[in-house]
Amino acid sequence: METASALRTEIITLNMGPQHPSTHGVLRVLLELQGEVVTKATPVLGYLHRGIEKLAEHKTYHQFITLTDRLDYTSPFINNLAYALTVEKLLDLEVPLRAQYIRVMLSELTRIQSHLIWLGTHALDIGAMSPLLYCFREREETLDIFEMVGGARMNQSYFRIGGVAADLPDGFTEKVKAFCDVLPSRIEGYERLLTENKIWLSRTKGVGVISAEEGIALGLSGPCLRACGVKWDLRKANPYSSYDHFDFEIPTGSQGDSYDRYLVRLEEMRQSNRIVKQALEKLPPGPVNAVSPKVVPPPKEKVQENIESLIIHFHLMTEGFNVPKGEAYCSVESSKGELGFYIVSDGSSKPYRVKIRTPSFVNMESFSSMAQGRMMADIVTIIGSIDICLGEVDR
Amino acid sequence: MVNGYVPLLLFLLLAILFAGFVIILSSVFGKKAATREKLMPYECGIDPVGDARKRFSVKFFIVAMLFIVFDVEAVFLYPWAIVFRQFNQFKGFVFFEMVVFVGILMVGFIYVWKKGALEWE
Amino acid sequence: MARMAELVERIKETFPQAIEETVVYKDEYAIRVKRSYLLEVSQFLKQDPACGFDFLSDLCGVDYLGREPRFEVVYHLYSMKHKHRLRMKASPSENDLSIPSVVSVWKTANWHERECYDLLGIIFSNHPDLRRILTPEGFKGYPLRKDFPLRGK
Amino acid sequence: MGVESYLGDTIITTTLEKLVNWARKSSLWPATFGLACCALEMMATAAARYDIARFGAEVFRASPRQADLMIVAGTLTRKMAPVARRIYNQMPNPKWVIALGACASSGGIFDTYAVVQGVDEIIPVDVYVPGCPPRPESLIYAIMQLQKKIEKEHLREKNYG
Repeated sequence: METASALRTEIITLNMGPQHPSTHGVLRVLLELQGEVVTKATPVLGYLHRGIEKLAEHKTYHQFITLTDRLDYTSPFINNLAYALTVEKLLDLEVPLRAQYIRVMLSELTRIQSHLIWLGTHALDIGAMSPLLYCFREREETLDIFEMVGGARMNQSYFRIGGVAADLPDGFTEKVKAFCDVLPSRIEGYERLLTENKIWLSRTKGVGVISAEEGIALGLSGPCLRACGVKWDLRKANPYSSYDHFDFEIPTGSQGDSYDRYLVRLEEMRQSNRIVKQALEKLPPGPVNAVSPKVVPPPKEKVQENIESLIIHFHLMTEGFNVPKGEAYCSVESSKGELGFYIVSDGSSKPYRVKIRTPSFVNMESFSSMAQGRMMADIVTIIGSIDICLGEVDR
Repeated sequence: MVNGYVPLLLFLLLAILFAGFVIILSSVFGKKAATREKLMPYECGIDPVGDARKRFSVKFFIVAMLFIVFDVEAVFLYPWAIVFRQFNQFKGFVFFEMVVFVGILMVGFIYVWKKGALEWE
Repeated sequence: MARMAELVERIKETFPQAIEETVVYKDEYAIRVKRSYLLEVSQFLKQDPACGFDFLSDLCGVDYLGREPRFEVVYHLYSMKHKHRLRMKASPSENDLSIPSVVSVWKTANWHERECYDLLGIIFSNHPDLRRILTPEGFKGYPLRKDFPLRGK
Repeated sequence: MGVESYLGDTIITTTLEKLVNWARKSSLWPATFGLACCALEMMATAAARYDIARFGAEVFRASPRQADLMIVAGTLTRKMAPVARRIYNQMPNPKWVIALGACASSGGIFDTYAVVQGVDEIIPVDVYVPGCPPRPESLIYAIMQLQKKIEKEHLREKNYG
C-alpha cells in the first residue's frame, strides 16, 4: 500500500468534545488526525471548573467537608480522609484507633467501588457491554454498605475532623463480611470475561505506553505509575491513618500500557478486599472521636439534654473552631493516585488557602504523550485506562 | 414460472407504497423548525472545526470497498440457504456450487490479507 | 526525620546566598528561595543523590493580600527513593509578577503553572505555552485573588 | 402536527393525540448529558438494579439527533453553558428536559463565579429533581412525572422553538 501514503492528504482536526459518551465526563480533546492515526491530541479542561478552592476560603473547616466529597465523586471517603488528615495535622489532633480503622476500612471499600466504576465504563468504551452490568451490581452492594454507615449512597461526608460522624451501625460487620467473602469470586468472573479475551487483548495491549522515567517526570501517580513498574504506594511509602497495621502487597506491572493498568487495578481490588477483612477482624472497641471539645461537637444525645453541649454544638456549627496559624500538606493514596491537600490557615475558623493536588489533573498531563501516533479508537482506551474523574480534574 | 414472481412484485410494490406514503405524509404535514443551529453539523457541542470536505486518506475507501464485497457475499448466502432444502436430488451439486462461490472470494480475501490492505499502516 | 534536618542544613551550605529562611512546622521542612536562584536550587534538588527530589507533587500560588511580597509560589517536592518531602517557596517579582518556570526541571509543572497563571495571574517566564486552562475563554480577572468576589465580577 | 389545526378538536384528533402521546411517553430516549456526580446516579439508574428500561428510557443516545429527553445530570458551569444550549437546539422536537440534582436545578452548593445558577437560565426545563445526588428512585419518579406531563400535551400548542 505504499502508493496510498504517497497521495497527499490533509490533517483533519476533530473535536472529541465535552459531550461525548467515552470521555468519562466533560473532557474535551482536540485531535489532529492523519487518516486514522492521531498526530496530536491536546486535552481542553475547565468544563466542570466550579471554583471549589475559592469556595473553600468562604467556608469554615467543618463546612468544607461536604465539598471534598464532590471532588472525586467516585471515591468520596478518600477525599474526606485526605482533608481530615490535613486539618488534624494542623490541629495536632490524635484520632482514636477505632476511628482510624473505620476510616481505613471505608477508604478501601471506596477504592473497590471506584475500580468497579472504572472497569465497567472502561470495558463499555471498548465495546464489552456485560462487565458494566456486573460491576454496577457489585457497586450497588458497596453503596448499600455506605448508605448504612453514612446515610447516603454517594457523597456521605462521613469522616469528620477528629474522627467519624457516628459509630458503626449494628449489622454493619456482617454485611461487610458477606461482601468481602463474595467479592473474590466476582473478580474472577471479570477475569474470565476479559483477561484472555482476544478483542480485549488486541485493544489494550501495547496501547498508551509510558515509561517509568517519563511518568515520574510528568507527575503520574497511582495505578498508572505502578503499571510502569514503579513500586510506589503512599499507603506503604508514607503510611497514614494506621495503614502500617495491615499487610498487603502493591501490585505493579511492567510494560506501562493499558493492559497492565487493567491487571494492576484488578489486583488492587483483591488487596483492598484483604485490608477490609483484616480491619474487620482487628476492629478495636473504644471511642470514635478525638477527645477535644473545642473541635469535635458533643454527641447528639448530650446536646438534647444539657444546655452547655447545646451551646458548644451551636458555636461549632456556626462559627466553627479556630485552627492555629500555619500550613500543612498531607497526601493519601486515592484510587487514582496521590491526592494531597495543602491548607494554609491564618488562625481564623476559615482556611486562608486550600490547594488540592488531584491525581486525575496530573495524570491527564501524560495523556497527549500516550496518545501520540495511536489510532483514533485507542484514544478512547487511553482515556479509560488513565481513569480520570472530571470532578477532580477541573475542581 | 413467471406468475411465481407476481406475489413478490406485489409485495415489493406494497412496501414502496407504504414507505413512500409515510415519508411524504410527514414531510408535508409535519411542522419544520429548521433553525441555523439545528442544521449545523453536530461536533460534541462545539463549533465545527474546519469543513468536512477535506482530502482524507484513500485507505478509508479501500476498507469500504472490501466491506461491501464481503457483505454482498454474505447476503447471497441467505436465499441460497432458504432454497437449499427443496433440492432433494441435486443437494450435492447445489452445495458444491456455493462452495465454489465462497472459495473464489476466499482467494480474494487471502490476497487482500497478505497484501496488508486490512492493516491501517 | 533527623536526616531531613541535616539535608536542609546541607542545602543551606551549598546555596548560602539563595536560601532566605528554613521553617520546620510539624515535621514538615520548608525552605524559602530567592527568585533569581530558583532554577539553580531546583536543578540541585533534583540531581543531588542525597536529596533525590525527582517528583514534583504540587505547585500552587498563594495570595497574601496586604503582606509585602503579595504572591508566593509553593512547590511540594517528593523523593521516590528516600520517600521524604520538602516544601520550597519563592515569591514572584513585585512589578510584573513574573517568576522563572521550572518546566525544564520537572515536566509536570507545565499544567500546574498554567493553572496558577489562570487562577492567580502569576506569570511564569519561558513557560512553553502559558494559557488559561480552567476558566472559560475570554474570562477577565483572576478568580483566586483575595480581591476577586466569590460570585464573580 | 399540522393536520389537527385544520380539523380542530374532533373525535379523530383527540384519539390521534392519545395515541401519539402514548407512543412518545413510553419511548423516551435520553441524551447522555452527564456532567458530574449525578451522572453516576444516572448510570446506576440505567444499570441492573433500578433499570429504567421498564419505562422505555434505557437507550442512552450519545448524539442529540436521536434523543428526545435531555437529563442534565450535574453542575452546569459557565464554560459548558453554550454547549448545553447547542445540544438542546440540535435535538429534534418534541424534546423534554429533566434537571437532575440540586446543581442543575439551582446551582446547588456551588454559588461561585463559574457556575450557572440553575439550568433553566439556559434551557427550558420540564422536571426538576432535588437531591445531591438524587437517588435513582427519584430519577425514576421524575421520569414518571414527565410521562404524566406528556400524556396531557395537546399536539397543537407545542411550541416548536
